Amino acid sequence: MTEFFASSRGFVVLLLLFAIGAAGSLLFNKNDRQANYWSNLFACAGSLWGMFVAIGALVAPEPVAFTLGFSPFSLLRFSFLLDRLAAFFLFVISLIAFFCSIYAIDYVKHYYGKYGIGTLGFFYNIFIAGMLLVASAANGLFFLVAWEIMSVASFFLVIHDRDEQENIRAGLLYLIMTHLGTAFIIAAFLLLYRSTGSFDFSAIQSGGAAISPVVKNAVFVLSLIGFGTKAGIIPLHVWLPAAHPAAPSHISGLMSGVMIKTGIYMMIRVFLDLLAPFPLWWGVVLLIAGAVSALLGVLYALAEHDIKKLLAYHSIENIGIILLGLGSALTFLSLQLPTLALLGLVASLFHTLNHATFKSLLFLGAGAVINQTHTRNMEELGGLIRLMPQTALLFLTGSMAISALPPFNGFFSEWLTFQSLFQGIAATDSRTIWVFVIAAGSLAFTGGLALACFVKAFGAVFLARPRSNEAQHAREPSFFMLAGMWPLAALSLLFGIVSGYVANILQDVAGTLSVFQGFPSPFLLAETGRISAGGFSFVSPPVVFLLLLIALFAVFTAFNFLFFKKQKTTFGPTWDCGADLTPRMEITSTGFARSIILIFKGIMKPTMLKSVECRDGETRYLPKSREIRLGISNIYDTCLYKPAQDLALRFSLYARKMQSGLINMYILYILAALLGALYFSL
Amino acid sequence: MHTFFDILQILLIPLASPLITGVIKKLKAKFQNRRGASVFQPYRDLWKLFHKDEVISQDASWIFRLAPCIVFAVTLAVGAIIPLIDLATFAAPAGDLLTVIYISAIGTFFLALAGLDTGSAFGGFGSSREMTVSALAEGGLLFSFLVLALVAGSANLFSIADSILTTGNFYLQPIVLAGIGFFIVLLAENGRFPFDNPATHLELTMIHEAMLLEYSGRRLALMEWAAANKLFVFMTLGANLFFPWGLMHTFSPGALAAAVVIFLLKIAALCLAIAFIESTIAKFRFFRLPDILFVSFTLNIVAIGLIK
Amino acid sequence: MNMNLQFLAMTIFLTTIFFHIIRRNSYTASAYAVQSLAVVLLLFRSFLATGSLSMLLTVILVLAIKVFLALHLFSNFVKKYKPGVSATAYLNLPLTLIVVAALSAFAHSRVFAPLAAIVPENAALLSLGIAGMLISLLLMVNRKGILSQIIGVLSLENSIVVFGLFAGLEQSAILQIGIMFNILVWLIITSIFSSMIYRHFGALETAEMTSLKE
Amino acid sequence: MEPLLITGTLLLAALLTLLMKNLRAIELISVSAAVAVFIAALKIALGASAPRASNPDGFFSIDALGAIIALTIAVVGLAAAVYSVFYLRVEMAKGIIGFHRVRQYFILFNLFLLAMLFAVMVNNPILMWIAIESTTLSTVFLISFYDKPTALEAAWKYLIINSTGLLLGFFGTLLYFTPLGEAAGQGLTGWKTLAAHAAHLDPMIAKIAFVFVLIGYGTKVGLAPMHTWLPDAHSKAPAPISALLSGVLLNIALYAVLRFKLLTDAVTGGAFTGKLLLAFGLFSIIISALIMLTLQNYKRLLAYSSIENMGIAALGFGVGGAGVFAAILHIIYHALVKPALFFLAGNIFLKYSSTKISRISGVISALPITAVLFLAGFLAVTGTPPFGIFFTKIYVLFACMTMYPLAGFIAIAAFALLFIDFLKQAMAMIFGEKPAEMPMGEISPPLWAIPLALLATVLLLSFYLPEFLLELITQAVEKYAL
Repeated sequence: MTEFFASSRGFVVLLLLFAIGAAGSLLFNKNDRQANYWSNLFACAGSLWGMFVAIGALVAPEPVAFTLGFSPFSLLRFSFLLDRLAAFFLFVISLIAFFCSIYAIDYVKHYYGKYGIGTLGFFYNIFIAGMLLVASAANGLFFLVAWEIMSVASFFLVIHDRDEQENIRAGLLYLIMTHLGTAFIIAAFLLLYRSTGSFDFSAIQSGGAAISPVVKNAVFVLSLIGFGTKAGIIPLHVWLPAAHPAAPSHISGLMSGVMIKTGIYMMIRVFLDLLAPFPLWWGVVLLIAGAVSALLGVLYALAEHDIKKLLAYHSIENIGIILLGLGSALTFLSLQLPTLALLGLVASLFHTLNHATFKSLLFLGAGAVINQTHTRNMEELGGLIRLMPQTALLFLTGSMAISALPPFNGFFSEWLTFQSLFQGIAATDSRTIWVFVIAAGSLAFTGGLALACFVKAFGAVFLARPRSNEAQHAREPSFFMLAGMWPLAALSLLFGIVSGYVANILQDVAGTLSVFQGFPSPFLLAETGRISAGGFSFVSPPVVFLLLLIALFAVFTAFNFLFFKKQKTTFGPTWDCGADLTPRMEITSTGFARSIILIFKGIMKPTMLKSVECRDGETRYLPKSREIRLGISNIYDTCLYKPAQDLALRFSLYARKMQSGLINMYILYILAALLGALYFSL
Repeated sequence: MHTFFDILQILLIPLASPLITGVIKKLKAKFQNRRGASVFQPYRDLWKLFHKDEVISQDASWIFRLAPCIVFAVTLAVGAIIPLIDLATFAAPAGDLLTVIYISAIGTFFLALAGLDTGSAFGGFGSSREMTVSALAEGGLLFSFLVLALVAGSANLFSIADSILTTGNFYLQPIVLAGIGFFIVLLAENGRFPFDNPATHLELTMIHEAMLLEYSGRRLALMEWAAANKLFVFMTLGANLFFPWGLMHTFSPGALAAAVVIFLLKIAALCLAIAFIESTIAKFRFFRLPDILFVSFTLNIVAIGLIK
Repeated sequence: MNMNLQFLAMTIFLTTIFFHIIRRNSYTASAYAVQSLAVVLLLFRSFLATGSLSMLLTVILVLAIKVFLALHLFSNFVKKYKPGVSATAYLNLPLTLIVVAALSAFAHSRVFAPLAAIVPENAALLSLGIAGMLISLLLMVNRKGILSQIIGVLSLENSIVVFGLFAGLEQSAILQIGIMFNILVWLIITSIFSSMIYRHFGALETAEMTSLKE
Repeated sequence: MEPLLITGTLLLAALLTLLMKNLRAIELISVSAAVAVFIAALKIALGASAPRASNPDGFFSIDALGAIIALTIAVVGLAAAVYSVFYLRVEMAKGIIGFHRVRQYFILFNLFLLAMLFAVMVNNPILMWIAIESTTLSTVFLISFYDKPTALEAAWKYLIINSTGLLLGFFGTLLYFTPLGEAAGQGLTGWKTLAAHAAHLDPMIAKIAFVFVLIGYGTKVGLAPMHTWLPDAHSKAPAPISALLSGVLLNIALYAVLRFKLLTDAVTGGAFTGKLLLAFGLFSIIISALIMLTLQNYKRLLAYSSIENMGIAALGFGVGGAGVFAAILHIIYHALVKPALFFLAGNIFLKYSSTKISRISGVISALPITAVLFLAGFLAVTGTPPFGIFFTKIYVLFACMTMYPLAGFIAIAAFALLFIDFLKQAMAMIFGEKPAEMPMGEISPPLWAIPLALLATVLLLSFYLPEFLLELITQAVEKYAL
């Protein structure tokens, strides 16, 4: 059975499902309801099928490779390779897409009559199919096609809510950045082609030895920038906090949960699979990029009061964490430590899976909130835990998972990442140890700051009293939205408890990469359900889970049912120091993060804008209102992108002067071109 | 017998923790030339609170009501997986340094959420400050353990203790540096001077107490008790990881007696140190706290440099 | 080397330079007529050499179009739009002459040496033809009036014809006639355009038409 | 046979139009002529792909590339004829033009088509030159069609610059006749004869000749820095004429350059001509990429995009090898996409009566189908998958990369910048709020159906090339790739 799914026919069915979903939804463009059900049901079916394909490829003894159709271009071959790495990413994409599609059935209803659901469904299906193609393509050109399809489809999804000028700007920025990234990727693949004479991954891999070190390094830098743009490495991240909030929430969930991971996937594919062996500094660069992205990502998240932007910045942070694992894997490989490299790679893969689950959960939860309250500004939310109890619980689960609190899955992948960094400190020499120390330090602070950030996010959105009229009238979202979120929350817990087994599977996934071939079978990452990092450390997820469960159960039972049952509990107002307590007295999300921002003001360059309006214009003793705006100056724009843009504009204006409007000038160009060409070419 | 003792050991934390706070208070009083309350006063306070009626804010949600249980349970869970007296308990396999740090973070998380839940301005500020301090303390905490783990070649706390016992002398300098780093974090995480004043309810200074401001009755008792537990857990970690002498390897009544005595002595020394610090220095301005925490982090990094 | 040939070639070349020097448009028109006449005579020479009737037809056509029609059109033009017709240039006369000299030197440089070697006995004339082309181009660059531009194009064409004649590259009569037909249409179109431009801009200067600047 | 048919049909159509007094009859004549031409061109293309290639010594002789270009002319000509009918109807309804202008338009339109097809089909270089010059002469009044000062200015520049350029090209053409000696003056010398004598060409003369041809015809191709007439002319002409100018006329001039390139390569080897084409191609790409960033007029945007695409084709032919294959395909795709875009721009112009980007916003509300198609066209022309231009660009790039890596990198950067330019401008037009008083909805179905058909054709051709077309391309590649 599994052979059928993981075969060319199975894959064609997969693509057909999405194609039918896309085409049908376009056909039903006139009828929002039909378009919605058609597109999302086919997306669900496709994703489900995709999971089977992925599982089929995972259990297949050999990588499944096949080629479809033909093309007029000799270099473009629609060849697919479903090795375990690809299968793993297929699985992650399908898994998240499945739940996002369920969620979408009810979520997109609020667009009825406002924007075409048909186009949304069309691009949605294309987008998912594009991601699946990216993960399974085995030819550089074909990959680029899939990559662009994915990017362009997601661009149209980002600008779906097109009446907001801000969304259009976000979409513009997104497509510009992603296209610049693609340009770098194209350059990288062209260089590879130049050296190996083929766009086929297998040919590049086998011709890898012929690539000169200079070209290899160039390819590394180019593809790091290219894929890093998609993944959202700082400072290439600028599109991410703009685009994710602009998109409909199930799209944000997919983009943040899985699309940015395709960048990670391609880094693994290109660096580890195609280009190995490589020099030490590659890994070091990745580690530093990861450390910077993780720490800065979470700091920017703290400064944010737009709930979706906050989540978007956390994606940058988590990409940083994934890169820490990947970077240590590369470093270890260069240092001839394959066992440790495997550990690092498994850590990054595991965090990829985990981040996909809880980040999509969080985005879907945020979508439910925004859907009810029509605002993304956390300063206007609050108190939703009573109005939307299920959503609150789900969001809390996601928050705990992303803050790496045990027993949720985020903890165990961060644990593995930490272990690989610890191993780097313990097992490598003085050339690299400090990189690992910096990385581990960054990860440690990241963990603490993420915790603070989600206390802020959850507190500002769900706790205390509602701060706006909209927030007072929120209701629990409808059935399908909850049905999309609950399983994700359950998976966050489940992947945590069974992380030993998951890590074992991932070890198989990572171990089949060619770089790990030829080494004696490394240690088991997991036995009897626990994960271990060599002799250095291990943790037993079920034990942790049980420990926490038993402790909580014991305390809860003792507290509520065994002792002190006589005491009365009365409900009263919160202590208000004698004044009427209003929601305005609650701490705001800006206020919550203010101290951390000020502590890190050297990095974050905050801008504070105070304005005081006085009752009495002259004496200024009685302020009527005070307003403080805390902003973070965007140093990437001011120091990197703005100068680049200005430079381009300046050159453009120079070039435009050429078109002076004067015909004499134009004929002079002809004369000059003629004489110049004659002079220089003869 | 052994298993029974192990379970007893887990109960040691909640049972003894009020005593520790009592001892510290007593010592502080002595330093301040006061007589001070009895060392058992915290037990009486808890008893009293547990029998009081309770007022809960109308704005509070289940987070507020459940948080005391969670916070308390977390301290119990952490207490169960750290080396107390015996190095060979059944919980030893779970005692990974990251697990300990992140499980105790659950407590911080819910404590801070509970502070936000009632909508009081004090609670919010308390949570904000608490999260700031604990976020910055995490690096120091993790790295001080890491120093030991590198020395020991294992991240398991029991193995660390065991290994430091035998090889610690070779790495005295890094261990001492890491110990100082850890001690700073201990003060920060438990809201002691110079980070927080556990004895006042002053708007400008309080961190931990601000979060508990809306609690009363038995939930307040549980929270206070959990705080005491946490302090005890941290002191135990400091005492048993950085100075692991006296821990029991194999069970025998004699060894047990010796281990308990040495353990109590170490705890007493730590109490003395805390009381001394709290009596001699003033609480720092909030924005100077990061400096101290970064000192802790830096000390640990220096210690790593010394190991390699 | 034939004296007649030399004389005619020099006439053509000198008229090309003359375009740069004169400031009165009526002279420009006449100078073009003189230049074209020299071309006609050159063609007539080759008719005498070959004796083909179609060649004679070409000669007549060229005479009719380039000399009579063009002269007629241009003098009308000058008369009609007198105030609008400009003969000013961007470079002053000495500078213009220096550039003309430089272009002539370039036409005689080693770059064009292979072209001069096509018919070695006519080498000097061929170089002269090339110089004529370049100088005609310069006329279009330098002069502000659109009449000068039209003359520049036509003079460029004349130079090419001359070069072709000297290089032995004259095409069969049918092609010549085709080319002449093109030039006829071109002349008519430009004169229509000139009047349209005058109607819209009130002047016949290139500097007036600079609104398309992107 | 078919070339004669084409010539006859178009001449007849122009004459009949001159005589007609009825608007519908004029429209019918032009459209049916375009259909007939299309069928004939298709037959040529089908025939040329078969082993019996057309007679290389006849008056008309069409090689594989010529057949491809003739077919694109016929396709775009047909599309433009149909579009013109509906476009001019709207303009007449608005009272911008009257019957006489429409008649004049269709006469010139047919003559323009005739000149273009004649240039591709005729066997003699001088006649080809005459035909290409005739394309200038027949379109100059179409560019000044609206009789406004700016249109006049554009037409004048078009006329003078192209005439100058083509005269230089003519001079270059003449030089290729040097090895024929006396024979040059007899009869109509075919390309085959020239090629046969090319071996006796002095290499230095060949080089000079090619420079003249490249500069001369390059002016008509729109290679920078001789491109200056192009944005003016394209932005002022009526949309269907811009479509023809941009989509096919430029290709014809490029085709001329290529034919001379073959002759030159026979004595100098491919490197000389290749480098020149590469340099001018690359310069065109860079210039258009830079200028498009700050443009304020969407028709000029499309015009500069044509300069860029011609640059890509020149780059492809310049680097040779796989680049030639890509360049030929690129010409085909561009010949279909760019007219579609100009038609869509025409729709926008009809609705908004302005070509300033700053005056256009909310096209997606005002003209939903046009807006979507414009976005698709933008993606197609900037080389975004799944449209074929992506592959042709990649092919050109990789051919470039294997020979001149630096040029390849520059081209990649320029392409990225171009995409950004185009995206920025397209987004500004398509989104935002539409003017309040503007009615919603498309003007008439054919106005969007034609570009839709063209874009659909491109998409189809991106993944499936019909047998005959593939065969033609293969033959052309064999001939033009060194």
